Parts: sequence; C-alpha cells; structure tokens
Amino acid sequence: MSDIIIDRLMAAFDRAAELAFRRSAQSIGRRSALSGIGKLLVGGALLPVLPFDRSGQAHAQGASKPDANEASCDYWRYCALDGFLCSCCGGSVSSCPPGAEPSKVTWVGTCHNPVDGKDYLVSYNDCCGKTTCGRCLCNGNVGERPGYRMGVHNDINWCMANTQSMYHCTVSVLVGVADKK
Amino acid sequence: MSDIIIDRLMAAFDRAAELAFRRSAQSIGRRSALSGIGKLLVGGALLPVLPFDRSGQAHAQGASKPDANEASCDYWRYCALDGFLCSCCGGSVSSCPPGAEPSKVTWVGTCHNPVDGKDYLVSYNDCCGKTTCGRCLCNGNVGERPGYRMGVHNDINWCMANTQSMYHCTVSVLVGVADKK
Amino acid sequence: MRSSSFISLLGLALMLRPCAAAEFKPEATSSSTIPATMNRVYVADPALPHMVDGRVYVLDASDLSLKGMLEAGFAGMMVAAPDKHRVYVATTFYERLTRGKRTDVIQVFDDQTLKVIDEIPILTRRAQALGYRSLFQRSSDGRLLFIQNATPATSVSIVDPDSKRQLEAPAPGCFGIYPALSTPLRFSTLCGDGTVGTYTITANLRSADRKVSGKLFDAGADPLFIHAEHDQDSYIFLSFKGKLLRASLEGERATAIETLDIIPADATGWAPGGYQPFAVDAKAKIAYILMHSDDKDGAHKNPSAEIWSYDIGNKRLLARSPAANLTSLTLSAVDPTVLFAINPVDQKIERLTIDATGKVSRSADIKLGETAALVEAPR
Amino acid sequence: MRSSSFISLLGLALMLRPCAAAEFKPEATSSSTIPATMNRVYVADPALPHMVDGRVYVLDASDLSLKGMLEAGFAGMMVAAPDKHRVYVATTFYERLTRGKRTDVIQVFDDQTLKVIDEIPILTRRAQALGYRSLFQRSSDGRLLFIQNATPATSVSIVDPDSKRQLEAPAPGCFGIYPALSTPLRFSTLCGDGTVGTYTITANLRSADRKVSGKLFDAGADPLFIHAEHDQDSYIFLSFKGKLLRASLEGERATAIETLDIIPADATGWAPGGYQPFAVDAKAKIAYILMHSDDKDGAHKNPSAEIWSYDIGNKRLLARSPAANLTSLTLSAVDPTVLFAINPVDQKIERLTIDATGKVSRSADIKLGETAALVEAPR
Repeated sequence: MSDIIIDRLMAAFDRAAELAFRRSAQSIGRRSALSGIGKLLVGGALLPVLPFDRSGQAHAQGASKPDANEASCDYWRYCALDGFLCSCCGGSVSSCPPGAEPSKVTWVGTCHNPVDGKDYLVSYNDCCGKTTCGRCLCNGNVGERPGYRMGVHNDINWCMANTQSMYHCTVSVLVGVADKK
Repeated sequence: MSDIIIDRLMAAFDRAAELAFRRSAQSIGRRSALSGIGKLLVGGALLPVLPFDRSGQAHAQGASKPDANEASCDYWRYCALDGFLCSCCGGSVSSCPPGAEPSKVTWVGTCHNPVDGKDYLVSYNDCCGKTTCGRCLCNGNVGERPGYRMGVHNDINWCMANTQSMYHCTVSVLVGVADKK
Repeated sequence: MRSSSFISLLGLALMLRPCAAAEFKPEATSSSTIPATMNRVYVADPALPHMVDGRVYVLDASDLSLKGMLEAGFAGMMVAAPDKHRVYVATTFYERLTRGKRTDVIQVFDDQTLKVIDEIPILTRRAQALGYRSLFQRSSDGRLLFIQNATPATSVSIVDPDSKRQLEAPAPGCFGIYPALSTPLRFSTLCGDGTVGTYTITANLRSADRKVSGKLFDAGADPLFIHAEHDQDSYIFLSFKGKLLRASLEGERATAIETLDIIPADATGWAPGGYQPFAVDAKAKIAYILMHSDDKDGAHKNPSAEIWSYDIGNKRLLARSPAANLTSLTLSAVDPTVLFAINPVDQKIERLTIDATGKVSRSADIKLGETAALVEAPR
Repeated sequence: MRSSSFISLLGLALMLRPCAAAEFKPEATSSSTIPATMNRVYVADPALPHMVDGRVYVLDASDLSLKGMLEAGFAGMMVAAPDKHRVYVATTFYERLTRGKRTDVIQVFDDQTLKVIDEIPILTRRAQALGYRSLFQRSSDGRLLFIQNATPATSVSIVDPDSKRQLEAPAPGCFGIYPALSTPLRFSTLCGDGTVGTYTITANLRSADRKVSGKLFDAGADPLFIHAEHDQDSYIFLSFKGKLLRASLEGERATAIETLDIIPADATGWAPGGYQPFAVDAKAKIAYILMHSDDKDGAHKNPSAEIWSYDIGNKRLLARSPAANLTSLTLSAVDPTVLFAINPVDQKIERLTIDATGKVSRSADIKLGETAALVEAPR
C-alpha cells in the first residue's frame, strides 16, 4: 500500500542525500531556483507550494464545509500528526491561524479516510512564526519513522526551513491519493 | 494592629516620593551608598540586606527544622504571598533555588503566627534570574493594596530592581515582629 | 548538505507523484486573517507558569471561538486601538529568553493579520505587572500611549507611536493611568495619600505639569481598585468596601462629583472583588460589579458569587444575578447587553447577556487560558 | 524618580523599625546550591504548550525531590558531564522571543549553582527536535560535543567546548549520534537505508572521514529506535518489533554482533514503545524495556503496560513487571538496582527498584513537568 510509496521516496531521499554529501561544498544557493518553479521536494515528498493569492480561497472553502470532527485527535487526517491542531488555534484543518505562515518543508502521513475508503497522502505543515498555540495536542504516529527517514518523522520542528522558525501549530493538507498497488 | 505600621510607612513613602519628585533630576546614583551600609529601604519597608556569607547558614537552619506545611498555600507566612513557592522549586521557605538571586526590593505582609500568637512582618522576596518555576502558585492578599501603596502591592514583579529581573519564585522572610499598639 | 540538495530529486519525485489525478485535487495551505468586521474579545493571559510566554487571545465576540493570538512576552500589557486597526502590546524581552540585556518595547500588531508591523523601544522601567487596564492606556484622541513605570519608584512614559518621541513624567507614590476623556494631553493617576495627580502635557512632549487634587479617597481605610471605568464625562472608581466614586478628571485638578454606596443594609459582608471587578455602561450609567460575600481583609481579589447591576443615575441596585468564579468583567463596546468575563477557577472565558431588568445570565463560554486577568471588547 | 530616592526615608524608617528586637532575630534570605555529592536525576521537559520555555528539572535521586532547574529554551537538548560538574544545554533563542534573528548556542551550566557559566555559539542548523539522547552527545573522553543538525538536510556539528572550535560533518539520510566507546574521535549514525555511517575525526577538528557499514537493519520492515544503550564494549539498538541489535561501533566501519528477539512465542502483539524505550545495565548486560500489547503501525511511542527485564548475556527474558504509562526509562549510573521513568499520562516522574530476580517495582514518584521526554541519571 502506501508503504511502497514511502519506501520508494525514502530510497530516492537516501540517494539524493548521498549525492549531496559528495558535493556539499557546491550546494548552497539553489533553493531559490527550486521554489521558483512552484514545487518543493521536502523530506522525500513532493508538495505543491501555491502562490499566496490562492490562500484566501482555500480557507473560504474550508470554512464553508465545517467538519464536525476536525477539532478531535481522532479525525482521520491526523493519523500521523504530532502537534497542536491549527483548527483549535484560529486556523482550520488546512489553514494557518492569523500571523502564522505554513512551513516550507513537511512530513507526510498516509491516512485512511473511512468515508470513501481511500488512503490519502497528508502533508503535515507546521505553521510558523508565532508562539506555540498550546491547544489540542495530538500525537498520531501511523507510518511515522525516526529521523533517518526524515520525510515521515514527526518529532522535529518542521518550521526549521522557514525564515521565522518558531512552531505554532500543525495543519493537515491532502496532497495525493495513495497508490493502492 | 499592623495597619498602623503600614500606614505610617506608607505616609513616609508618600512624603519621600514627593521629595523625590521635586528633585528627581539629582537622584541618580545613590543606591550604592545605600546598599553600602547593609540596609535597603524598599517600597516603604526597611529590610536587612545581609552579606552573602551568611546565606549558607540561614539555609542550613531552615533545612534542619523542616516545617510540614511550608509547601502549602495555607502556611501562615504566606498570608500576602502572590507567586510560586520557592520551597516547591528547589529552595526553601526563605532561600532561593539554585541559580536564582533574592530580589533587592520586596513587598511586605503582616501575618499572624498561630503558634506563638504574634504578628510578624514578612518580606516577600522574589527570586530572580531564572525562568518561572511554575509550581505551587499561591495568592494571599492579607493587607495587600494597589500599586499606589507599592510596598504592600503584590501584582508586580519584585525582581524589577535586580540586574537580572526574570521572576522565578517567592520566599517569605521574617523581618520583624509587628507592633501590637 | 543543504535543503537545496533536494533539487536533484525533483525529476524522480514527479515520476513518483501519486496517480488518481483525474479525481483528486490537492489542497492548498494558507494563512488566515481576521475579518475587519468581526467583533473582537481580547483576553490577556500572562501565563504565569511560563511567564516569558504570555499571550493575548483574540476571540470572536459572537460565539467566543478563538481566532488567533498575539505574543505578549514577559508580563506584557495590551491596549487595543480599534480605530486604527491596531493592538499595542508593551512587553519585555531578554537577550537570552530569561537572562541578559533587557529590552522593553511596544509591539504594534495589525488586528487582522495579527503580525507585528512596528516596534517602539521604550524605557526599561515599565511595570512588569499583571496587565491591569490602567497600566497601559491611550490618550482620548488615540495619538499618545501612556505606560506605567515602576523601578519600584513610579513614573509614566508618554509615547507617540508615530514619531516614537517619548516623555517620562515622575509619579512618585501614585499608580494607574486615567486619560482625560476630552483633553488628549491630560491624564490622572491615583496616589497613596488619597489624592489624584493630574498631568497636563505640552503638545511637543517636552514636559508635563502636575497638579494634585484634594484628598478624594482613603487608601488606608477603603482603598480604590486601580481598575476604573467611565461614563460619558466622568471617571468611576470602586472601593474595596463597595463605594463608587464618580470624579471629574477633565480639569487641571481632579474633583470628586459624588460617592455612592452600592451595598444595601441587608447585604452586610458583601464586597466587590477581582482584577477587573466592574464594568460600566457609559450611556445607560449602569455599573456591573463582581461581588462576593463574607468579605474580609485580603479578599479583594476573590472570585465572584454574584454580579450586581447598579443604576448610577438613579442611585439604586437594579438586580443581583448569580455568577460564580469571575474575577474580570468587561462590557462590549458595540452591544451594551453583552458582558465578557474571565473565570480563572474553571479556566474559562464567559459571555453574559443582560436583560431589560438588568439581570445577567451566562450565554456561552470557552475553555481557554491559564491565568488570564484582563478582558477587553473594544470593537 | 529612581529607587535611590528611597534613601531619604532611611532615618525615618529606622525609627519605625518594629520593636521586640530582644527576642526576635530577622531572617536572612540566600541562594541554595546543590551538594556536589547528591545523586542527580535530570528530566528534560520541552514544555510543549509553551515551547519557548523548555526546562531541565534537577531532582535528588534518593527521594525525587526537585532541587532546581535549567533553562532549556526552544526545543533544547541536554547532556550532562558529571566528571566536569557541568550540564550542557543546546538551544535556540530568537531576538524577540518567538521572532527575529535566530541564535543557537550551547549553554554551559554549573551543576551545583545551576548558573550559566559559559556559552558556545553553534550553527543555526541544530535539529529543533524532541530531546532524544542521541541528538546531543559527548565523545568518550568528554572533550567533544556532537550535535545533530537538520535543515531538514542532516549533518552533525562537532564542537570543542573549551576552544569553541567546530566542524560540521554532512550526514545525509542519517540521524542519531552514537560516540564510539573507546575512540574519542569517532561516532556513528543510523541511516535510512539500513546502514550505519561511522565518522573518524582528525584531532585538529579539520575534517571527518566517513565509512559506511553493510546493511545492518531494515528501516522499512523493522526500524530501529534512535535511542540506544551500550554495554561495556558494544552498542545495543532496539527495533520496533522487539529485536535487540548488538553492534560494534568501535572500528572504522560498524559491524553487527548479534540480533536477539525478546518476544517469546506466547507474547504475540507485545512490542517496545516510547521515546526512551529501554535502558541497559552495562555490567550485568540486562536490558529493561518498556512494553505495550496490541501493537500496530503507529504504536511505537505508546506508553508501557509492563517493563520486561531481558538478560542479553544469557539470551533470556528474566521477568515481566507491571508498569503502566511510561514512555522514557533510564538506569541510575551509580546504583544498578534503580530505574527512573517518565509517566506522561499522569505527568509524573517515577523511581523504580529492581530486585535480585529482575522484577521491577515502583518506589517513589513526583508530580512534575508537562511533556517530559528524556530522563538521565548520570551521577
């Protein structure tokens, strides 16, 4: 199931890491080129990094379909979320509270949606640059692995690559349907 | 009872304040002269400021007569203590936890000791320079007054005059027997 | 290896991208903002167990849902400027969290993005105190900010947030700041000898002239709370024993207008209490007061058992309503039938509704905060 | 007015000094210190609800009484140096508490005064992670400190706290630091492809040579926890499914010595779990492991139901002891019959005693902390 995707991503991560190790001296300054094309490959997973003019829209969408369970740690999307739910902190299930910015890099979970029976890839973006929210602490660990598989590790501050790296809370963003093969 | 002392001290405080207001331009730099004689008049009350070589002694004395109630907010000395008990934080009823320094200025309470039936003047020294302890929060307000009677006000950080002014916890130091007249 | 090294993986990862693209649209993440039109409740929580990390919570007044928070640092103070869509937070930072160089600033937050958009350095003398309203105030025209200092000697910093010019006015033996309602360059302060000091500031912020009133209260026998309210032209103070002092702070010297005793003969032992123990409807001239029974020395911060509604104009007690465990109370600036309160016992923020007879009843609450002490509903 | 103005009151106040001087001796206040001889337990608590204000609690090992605390800042890491009477805390400060310039340092605390006596600036790349032991370590001779970095690309900073010289060794795809037990200039790290990378550092801290082992574990099918223990000459790792991997990290390349399955056939569904899920008595070669039943994907941090005592030398399970709600466990460095544990469910720190048969039972506890994750008893 999703293990296959994760394993393939991890293997790719390791290879890239090895490469990077060999040429670490030359590796500075390429991030801007990467983000320029609107994609960021992070911790082994590819996440769409959308221009901020779509943000309001995404939030309005979330607000118009409130999910009764999204303030509960048992909500299906949170299967690998370790942190404070942004939906308890002034944000929503996928939107950061005011003043906080989504993390540029994330960890990824694969969670089963009981409604449609599908498994989804969930990007857990930390929201960054404000003090820790402190409400609705959840600790899901499905598919979570130690930091040597960084892209699925959740005991670390994923605001680490943001200019303002203080951790505020965590959102759960659906970024793909898991390959069933 | 103790109100008389407090009132007299307060009147003196006000007169001193008025004086100071009139000559505030010349008032800088006298603190060292004051502390040089081993006394500090603070917030309207006179407190002995003892050389630190007596500190160990004072602590040892406290440790050899443990008081069963000193971790409880109901302990008689805490009648006007608003803060975290240092006796819950690695210190004792009158000694700061390791790394924290007693405040140079304090607020004063007048508390009734049920054992000997006397009223004591208690100096509530905040302990300063370490992060807030967070254990055993007490909120006694006997004789407490708003900040226009600063020497008996407890909703303020009494580490304010220390070089390192972070608040850690509060000790209760007996500095006098209240005049019964 | 820097994160830029991940670029080498880009082509490969595109290949691995999950399929089912036809039916699935990836979601986007974003940052929320608070609608300009939302009525706000601000709850200042010094978070005593972790004092370096105080915060001001921003709630939707309609349902008390949490909409965001402002960093308030160590013993921060807040005052909202709804007319400017700003919230000012005066606080202290240390170079190393809890040690090292002390820096005091006013952080200027945008009240929709909740981001810091400006910072005004101030003297490192501000009172690191519980965030009483009267310790951080604005002039009546909103142009100046007044900050209570204590070293423990007391003074007031007068700050122009636009030009960042500042003036320090000594205020020995006095505490609390009460801006004149009609004269932007004037404020008063309560003094321990029972007088009120009134300061008139020059327009260029060069100096402040101080005039002292006669003795308006007895700080020994029946002290005034430093929280104060006002009606349309006078300030209203409340004493520990339940007397309302109405005073004019508009002239060069403060004067008392009247004193009202809210405690009827059959209610001996009742007294006001809390950190923000009353609110006043300025138009209707009704005071809502947090009251507890069995009063004694040291009980002046006790949580409420009832809210009393007192008609200042007609000098009579309108209603007594059960309301347990409240220590701070404020009236909505946009709806005078709504109060907001802090319940520190259950760690809740409560919304209360006032009916036509002055009776108060709870209508909503949210579990929030640790040691919240000030609640404001300014817009 | 400055506080020096109080000087004018001195004469007056002496006059007012309370009488009864004959019978009453005023008390003095002071600062405590921790006796050098006290056996210490350190509990690292990131205080997640207020992450800027993490702390390391210092307890007396004999009765678990709290003796003091160290400031650990935002996602701080600690390692004790009992031989030097120091505790190192690597952490991050921001210029304005939660925003502005990031500064990463190692704070050097004296372990008796609990004061910061030195500060070592480090790269602003350290992993702001839960404080696992393997993310901040010392070389076997105590001369060097090793810090895990993540940006999220991973590397290790090698720091000489005396000279403050530093070296960064890239460690892509790898995490956790395991200093060689006999070679001070060598450490290893676990890698996502199942290998172990071993670094040999030049004495001048100019460079580090890396050699990769064969595949020693399967990070997909049965990952290793990054917490590791050691006996007298080898490291002991634990897998999610309950296998102990004994490996030598002493040579240029890591090698596996043996793999031991601690789960007997009649205990299906049991598995280890937690943040610091096991401790090893290096001399007796006995592992104490936090175990839960009904294991499934995602349960690897679950609190314990039992502690299992496993004899590594004789490859047999010695005892199973009930021990609810623990997620971190450590063995006293001075008394191998005593364990300390974190119980995050009841927010307690517990002391446990081991009897001659390997059975473990609770002997003391203290209510302490919010989200503690690492416990150490190094002296």
